[in-house]
Amino acid sequence: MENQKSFQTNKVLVIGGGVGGIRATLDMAESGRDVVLIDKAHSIGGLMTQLDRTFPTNNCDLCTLSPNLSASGREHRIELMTMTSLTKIEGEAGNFEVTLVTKPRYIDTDKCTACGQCHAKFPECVNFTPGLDHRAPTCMRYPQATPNAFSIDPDKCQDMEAVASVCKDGAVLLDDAVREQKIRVGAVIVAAGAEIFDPAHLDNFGQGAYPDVVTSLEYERILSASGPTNGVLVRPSDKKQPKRIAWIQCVGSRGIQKKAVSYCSNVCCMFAMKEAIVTRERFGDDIETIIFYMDIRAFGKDYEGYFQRAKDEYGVRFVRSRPHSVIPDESTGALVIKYCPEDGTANEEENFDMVVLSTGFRIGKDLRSLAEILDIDLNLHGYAATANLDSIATSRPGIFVCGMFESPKDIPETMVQGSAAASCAMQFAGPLSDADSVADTDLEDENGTWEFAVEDEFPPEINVEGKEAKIGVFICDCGFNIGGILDADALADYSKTLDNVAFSEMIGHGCSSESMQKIQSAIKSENLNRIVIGGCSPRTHETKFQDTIRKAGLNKYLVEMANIRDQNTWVHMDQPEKAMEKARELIRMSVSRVKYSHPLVEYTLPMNRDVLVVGGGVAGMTAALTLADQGFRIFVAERSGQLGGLAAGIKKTIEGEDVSTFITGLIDRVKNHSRIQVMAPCIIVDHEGMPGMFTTGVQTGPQMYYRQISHGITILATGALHNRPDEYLLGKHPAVTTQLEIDTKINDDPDSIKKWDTVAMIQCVGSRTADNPNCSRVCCQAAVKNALSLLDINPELRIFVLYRDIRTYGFQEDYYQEARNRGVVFIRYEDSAKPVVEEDGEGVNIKFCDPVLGRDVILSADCLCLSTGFIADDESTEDLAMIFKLPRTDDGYFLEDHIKLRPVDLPVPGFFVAGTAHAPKNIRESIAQAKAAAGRARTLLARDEINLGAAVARVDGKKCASCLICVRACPYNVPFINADGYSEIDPAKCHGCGICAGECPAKAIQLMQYEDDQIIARLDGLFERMN
Amino acid sequence: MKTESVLEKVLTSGQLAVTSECGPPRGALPDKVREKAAMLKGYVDGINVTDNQTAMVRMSSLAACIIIREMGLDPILQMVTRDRNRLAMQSDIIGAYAFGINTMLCLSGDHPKFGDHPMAANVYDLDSVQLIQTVKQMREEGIFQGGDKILNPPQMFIGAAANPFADPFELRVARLAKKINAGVDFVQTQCIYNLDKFEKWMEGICDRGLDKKVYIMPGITPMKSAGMARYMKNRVPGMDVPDEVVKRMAGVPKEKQAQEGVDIAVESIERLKNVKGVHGFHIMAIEWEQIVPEIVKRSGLYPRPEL
Amino acid sequence: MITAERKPLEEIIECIRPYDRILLVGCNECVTVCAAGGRKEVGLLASALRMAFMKEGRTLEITELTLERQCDPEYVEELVTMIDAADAVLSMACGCGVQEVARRYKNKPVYPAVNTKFMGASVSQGVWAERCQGCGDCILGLTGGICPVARCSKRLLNGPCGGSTSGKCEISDDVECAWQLIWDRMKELGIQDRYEEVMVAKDWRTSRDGGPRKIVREDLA
Amino acid sequence: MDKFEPVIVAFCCHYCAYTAADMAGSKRIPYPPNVKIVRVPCSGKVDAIHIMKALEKGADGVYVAGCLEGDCHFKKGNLNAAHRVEYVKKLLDETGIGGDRVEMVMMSAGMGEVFAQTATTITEKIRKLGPNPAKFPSNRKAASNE
Repeated sequence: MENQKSFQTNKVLVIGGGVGGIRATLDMAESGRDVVLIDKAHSIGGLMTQLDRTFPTNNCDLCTLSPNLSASGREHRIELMTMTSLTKIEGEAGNFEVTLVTKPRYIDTDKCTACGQCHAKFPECVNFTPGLDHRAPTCMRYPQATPNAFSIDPDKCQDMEAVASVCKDGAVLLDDAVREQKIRVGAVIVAAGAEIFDPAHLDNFGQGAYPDVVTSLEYERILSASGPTNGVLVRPSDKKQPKRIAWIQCVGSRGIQKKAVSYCSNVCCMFAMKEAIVTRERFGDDIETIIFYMDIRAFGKDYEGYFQRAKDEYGVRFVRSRPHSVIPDESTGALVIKYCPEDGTANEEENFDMVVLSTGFRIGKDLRSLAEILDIDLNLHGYAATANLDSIATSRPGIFVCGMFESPKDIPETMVQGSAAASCAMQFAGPLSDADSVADTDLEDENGTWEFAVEDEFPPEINVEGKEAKIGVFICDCGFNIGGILDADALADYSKTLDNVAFSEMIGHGCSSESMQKIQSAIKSENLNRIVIGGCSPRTHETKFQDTIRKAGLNKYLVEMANIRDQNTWVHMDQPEKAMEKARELIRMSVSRVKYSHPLVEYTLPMNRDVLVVGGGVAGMTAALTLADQGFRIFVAERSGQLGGLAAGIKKTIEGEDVSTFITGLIDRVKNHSRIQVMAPCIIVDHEGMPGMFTTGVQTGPQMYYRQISHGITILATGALHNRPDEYLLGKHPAVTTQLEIDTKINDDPDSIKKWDTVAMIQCVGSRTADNPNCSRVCCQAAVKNALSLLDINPELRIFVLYRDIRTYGFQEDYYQEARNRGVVFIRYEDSAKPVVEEDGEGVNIKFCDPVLGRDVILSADCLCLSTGFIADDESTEDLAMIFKLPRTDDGYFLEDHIKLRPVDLPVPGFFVAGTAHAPKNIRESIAQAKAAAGRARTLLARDEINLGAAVARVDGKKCASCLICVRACPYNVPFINADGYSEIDPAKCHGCGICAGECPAKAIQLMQYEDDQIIARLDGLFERMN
Repeated sequence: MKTESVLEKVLTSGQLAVTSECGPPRGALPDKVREKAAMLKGYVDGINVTDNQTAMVRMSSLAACIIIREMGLDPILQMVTRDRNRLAMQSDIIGAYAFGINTMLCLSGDHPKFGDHPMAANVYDLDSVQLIQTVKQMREEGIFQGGDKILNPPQMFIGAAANPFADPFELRVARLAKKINAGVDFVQTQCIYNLDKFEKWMEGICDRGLDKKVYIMPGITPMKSAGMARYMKNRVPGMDVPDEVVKRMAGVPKEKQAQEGVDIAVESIERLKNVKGVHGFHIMAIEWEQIVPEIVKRSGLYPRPEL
Repeated sequence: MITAERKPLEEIIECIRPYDRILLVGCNECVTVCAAGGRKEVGLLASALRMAFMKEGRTLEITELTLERQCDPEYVEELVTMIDAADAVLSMACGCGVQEVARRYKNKPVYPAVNTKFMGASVSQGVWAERCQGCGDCILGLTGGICPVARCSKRLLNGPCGGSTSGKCEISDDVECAWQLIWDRMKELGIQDRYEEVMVAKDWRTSRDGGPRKIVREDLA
Repeated sequence: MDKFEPVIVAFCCHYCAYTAADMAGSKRIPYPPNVKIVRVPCSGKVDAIHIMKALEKGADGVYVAGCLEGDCHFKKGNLNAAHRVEYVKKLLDETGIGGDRVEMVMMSAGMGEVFAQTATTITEKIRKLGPNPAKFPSNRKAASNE
C-alpha cells in the first residue's frame, strides 16, 4: 500500500500554539504521533485567548478553548516548548532536522504553582493586554494559561532576588539561560498566526493619541473578565462608562489608509458586531452602538442571521460610510466623527465617548523571517503561498500551514485547517513500523501504547465505597457568563450549607488549569469523595472534569455538573434574582444527586477501521483519498450515477485554476484506488451501531440491491444544490442566466459574448432571503471572476453588478479591486427595493434605484447573470439526518458539534462532515474541510478499542421476575433470560438508553449513571427547601 | 314411527311439512299466546315456541307450549342449554311430555351478551349436540344422564337448528352430521335468503347421503321492510342476506315493501320445494304471525294434510 | 400465569380512607409479569395514593414492600416486622396472595388493590389473553391444543355455533372463534375426521363445580 | 401567598431536548426559570414513577422532552416515553391531580427556539392550572414530610 514506506520518525513540529496549532497537535497526538509544539510566547493559546467571547454564539472562548489547551498540556505525546523559536531547518520531507532555541523563563514551570505571590508582591503585575498596560516584571497572559506558570521579564526586573525571595516554592531560576536543541521531525506545521495591524500612526483616527480610541482587540480586553478592568466597561480616559460607542471598520484593510493592505481581513465585521452585541446585551439602552462600514461581510455559517439579530434584536446601528477622521471636542472631551453618508449628501457629525477601530491582520517581519528560515514562498501579501486548490501545502514539501498565516480567517476555518494540516503532516511522520494501517493488526500494542500511557499517568483510585459522602462544590463565574448575572461567591457560600458538603469554593474559570489544580488539591487536602461543579454544560465539559478528579484519584463518575450557565444565567439574564434562585436549586439537585454516585468501570469493544464516505463530490473524494492513502479501506456512496458533485459544473477558479482537469484527476484516482470501493448510484436506507461498529444498509448497483456495510467511521460529504429560484425571468427568458451557466459559456462559446455590449449581474438572488436566510459565500467572487473573464473576451463590454454587500473576503478583495479598476460598475440595492426585470426583445431591462442618485434607473442588457448561490440539499439531508439521527440547521445544512471548535465533527460521535453539506463554501475550502474530516476521523481510527462508557443497564437477578418485558422492549435485542432464569444484559452490547429500566415492572434493572435513586435524589434536592 | 309427533307423521308421509313459530310474551299473558297460536291454526304442522330467544326473559317455553297444547295444537318445545344445567333440562322434558308435548328443538342459544341480562351467568353445562344425545338417550334407553331408569320415558321427536351460512362454511355439513350422529330427527335452518349458497349446502348434504338420515326444513322469514333487510344483513350473526335482496326491498316504496317481502318468501319456497333433501319449511314471521297463512296459501302448501 | 389489573383508584381510596398508615404489598410473581402488582406498580400506586390524600389535606403513610411470592406463608411471614406499624394492608397480589396475608395476620384488615382476572398467556408486549379455566380434566388433546372451555364464549364442546363469522366470535370482533381455531389446527394436523366424533357431556366435578379443590402430594406433604 | 410561580420539572433527552436547551442558552433565548431540567440519556429512560415522584414531591407540572418521531437516538425510546406519559396522565386523572399537568413533547437538538417556546407555553399552562393540589393550600406540611 502507498504508505507501506516505513517512516523515519514519528515526530512532527508544530510552530505556534494558537488554536490552529493546538488543534493540529491534539489530532496528531491522538493519532499516535509525537508532537513538539513551540510558541515564542510565555504560554500557548494565541490570539483567541484574548477574546472575551466569540461569534456567533457569544460563548466565552476561554471556556471552550481551555479544555483543549490543558488537554494539550496533558497529552503525554506532546512536548510543549514555550518561549521557543525555530532557528534552522535542514533535510527534507520525512526527515527534517530542526534547531530550536528556548529563551530563559527564569521560572521553573514544574515548581511554579501560579500562587501569585510574586504577582502580589509586585502590584505592577498585570495580565497581558496589548496596548492597555506596560509590561510587568512577571507576566501571565490569561487566567487559564498553559503552562500555568509565570515568567519574568529580565529587562523590566531590577532585582531578581527580590522576586525569588517571595516565591515559597523556589520556582524562580536566577541563572536560567538560553537553551538550544536539535530534533528530528518528519514534517512541520506552521501555525504562526498573523499580527494585528497597529493603527497608532493613523493621525486621522488618533489611536494612541486619544486614550478613548482603541482597537477592537483592546476593546475585547476591556470587556473581558480577565482583562485589565476585570470586565468592567469603562473608557480609559476617565474610567467612566461610555454612553455612545462607534466602531470603524476596515482600519488598515481593503487599502484605505496609508500603510493599509489591499486585502480584506475577513473577521473584523463579525468581530465588531459581536462586540456591539455583547455590549448591548450587557448594558442595553445605556450604551448606544454604531458601526461604520463599507460592506458587512457576514458570509460564514449562520453569520447572516447574526447580522440581522444585531440590527433588529440588539438595536446596533449600522452606517454605511467611511469616516475620514476622529477629532476630540476639547470642550466636551467627546470624540467627533465626521462622515459622509451613502447618498453623498452633506457631511454628518456625531459625538462618541469611545471609538473602536476594527483593525485587520498582516504579516510582520517576525513571520517573514520565519518563512525565510523555513525556506517557503510567501504570496504578494506576505502570507504563506499555497496552491490554489490546496490551502495546506506550502511551497516546500513536508511543510504545511494552517490558520491565519495562510490567510486571514476566523476560528472555525482555522480549526479546519489545523485538522487538515495534521492529516497531511501524518503522511511524513508515523510509527516507525506502520502501526496504524489496517493491514497489519499485529501491532496493536504499538498503536495502543499512547492510550495506555494516558491511563498510566492516573494514580490508583481511592476506594469510596461505604464512605460517607464528602462533597466538594466548585462554582465557576465563567467571567461574566455566570458572574455577571449572579453572585458566584454567594452561591459558593450557600453550597457550604448543604448536607454532606465538606468544601465549597468559587473558582472563576473552572476549566482553567489553575482551577483544575485547585480542585485536585482540595480533593486531596479535604479528602473529598464526591464533586459538584456549578458551571456550564456537561455536554461540553463533563469529560474535562471527570479527567480532573480522576487525576486526583477519584473515579471519574464521582463528579456531577450543575448547568448554571447555558441553562440558567444565559437564559435568565433579565431576571438575576430568579437566576440566582434557580442556580441554588440546580446546585441542590446536583449535590443531592452526587451522594448516590458510585465508581463505575467503562466497557470497550474492538474498533472497525473501515470508513463510509457519503457523497462523491470533491469533498467526499478528497476525504476518501486522504484516508485510503493512509491505509484505510473506504466505501464511497454516491447517490447519483457518477462522481464529481457540484464542482463538476465549474471550469476555473477565480485564481484561474482549471477545475475540470483537477476533478477528472480526482475521479480517476478514486476509481482506481485499491482501497476505495465506489458505490454509485447508491442510497442509504438504514443505519445502526456506534462509533467503531456502525452497520449501514444501502441499495446500490444497477438493480439497487440491498447490502450492509460495516464501518467504524462515517464522513458526510453530500454537498448542497445550485440554487435556481424562480426570479428575474430566470428560465423564462434566454438572456437571463446564472453565474454557473455563464462560466460554461465563457469557455464554450466566447464568440456570442463578443457580440454583447452590456451585461448585468444581480447578487444575492435566492440567498439572504426569508426562505434561504444565509449568504451563499461564493457568489460575489464568482461574479467578479466572471466579470473579469468576460472583459478578457470582450474588453468593450459594459458590466453592471447590482449587489447588497460585496463579500470578496480575504485575498479575493484584490480581484474586486481589479474589476473596479477595469470599469465594472458596482451598484448597491436595498433588499427592500429589489431590481425589477422586464423582457425587451433579445435582451432585458433592469429597473433599480441608484442609492447615490437616489432615483430609479433603467438599464438594458444583452445578458442578465444572476448570482444564485447555494441551497441546502434538503431532500437528502433530511433523509440522512433521519437515518443517522443528526441535527440540521434551520436552513437544512448539517449542524456541527461545536460551531467554533469542532467544525467538522458532528454531534453523533464517529460522524464527520465536509464540504457544502456543512455550509456554502468554495472548492478550496471544501478540500481543506475534507482533509480535516479525514484528520479528525484518523484520531478515532488510531484506536484499537471503542470506549462504550459506563452508562449500561444492570439487572439485579434477585429482583428479576423474568417477565421478558425488557427482552421485548430493548431496541437492540440485548437482554436475554440466562441459564439462571433471570434477565441478563451484556454491557458490551448495551447502548445505554435505559428503556428497559424504564419498563421493568420489578424495578430489577438500573441504568448506571441514571439510577432511580439518583434521579429521585435530584428531585429531593430540588424540593427539599421549597415546601 | 318413533313418536306421536304430528310433524313426524307429515314428514314420514313424504309430504312437505310446514312449521312456524311464536315467541312467548314478556309477561304472564296466556291470551297473547293463544291469540298468536290461533292465527296459525290449520296452516302449520307444528308451532315452535322459543326459549328466552335473543337471551331476553320471556314466558317459559314450556308454559307457553302447555297453553298451546291445551288449544289442541301441536307446539314444538324449544330448549337452549344456556340457562339451565342438565338437571333442570331433563326435568322440563319429562314435564313437557307429561302434557303431551312430543316434539322439541335443541339449541345452544344466543349469548347473554345480546339480551337484557348480560350480567347473567352462562350455564352451558351441555351444548346443543349433547342435549340431542341426552333427549335421545331418554327416549331410546329410557335413562337419565345420571344413569337411573326413567319411568315412562318421554318419546320426543328431536329437532335441531342448522345454519348453512355460518363460518367456517366447510364445517357446516360436518356439524350437521355431528348432530345426526347425536340422534337428531329433523332440522330447521336459519332464515334462507341466499338460495344459491343454501343449495350448495344441500348438495354437500346429499353427497354424503345425510338427507336420508334427517328431515331438513329451510327457514323462511318474510321481511317487513328494507330496514329489516339491512339489519339482518349487517347485525344478525350468521345471517346471509345477498345485496340484491336488500336492493329489491329498497327498490319499492315503503308501503309496498312488506308485500315485496312476502313475495320474496313465496318465491323462495317455490324454488326450494324442488331442491333434493328439502322436506318442508319453517316459516318464522317474527312478531308478524298473521302473515303466515297468506304465505302458506300462496306457496301452495295449503291445506295441510289431514293425518 | 395468573393475570390481574389494578382496581380503579377511587375504589382503593374508599377502602383505605379510614386509615393513616398503609402497608402496600406487591408480589414478584405473576402480577409483576403482567405489570399489575410488581415493585413498579406498588411505587406508582403508593405515589398516587399519597397525592390523593395530600389533596384532601391528609398525610398517608405508606410502607412499600414487594414479596417474592405472596401466596406462600414463608414469604408472607416477612411482613411480621412491619405489620404492627400499619393500620391496614393493601395487597397488589392476586386473590391467593390477598387471602394468604389475611390468613396470616388475622387482626389486620386486608384489601385487594387489583382485580384478579384469569389464567392467561401474553399475546404481545402488554397484552394478555385467557387460555385456561382450570376445569381439572384437560381435553386439549382432543381439540388440537386449543381449549374450547376457556376460549369459546359458550364453552361449546361441539362447536362452532351459528354465530361464528369469518373466524370471529359472535360476541365481539376481537374475540377469536375458538372452534375456528380448533378446526384450522385439526386441518394442520390432518385429523379433520376426528371432528365429527361427538364430544360427550363433560363431567364438571373436576372443575370448581365440584367445590373448592385441593391437591395433595403425599410424598411431599 | 404572593403570585403563584409554578415549579416545572423537565426530563430532557441528552441527544435532543437537553442539547436544544443548551442551544437556547448560547442563542440567549429566554424562557421562564420555573423550568428545571433533569438530563436523561433517552426519554425512554423516564420511568412513570419519576414523573409521579416529581409531582408528589411538589412539582406543579412535569414534562418529558424527547426526540422527534423517527429521530430517537435509540430507535423508539421517545415512543415508549409517550406511551408512559399517557399512562401517567390517566393515573393522575384518577388521583384528582389532573393528567394535564404532565406532557410529552418532542424536538430536535437544533431547536433552541422550540425549547424556549415549549418551556414558556407549558409554564403558562401550569400557571393557569394553579398549584398542584397535592401541595396546596391546606397542607404544605404534609408534602414536606416526604
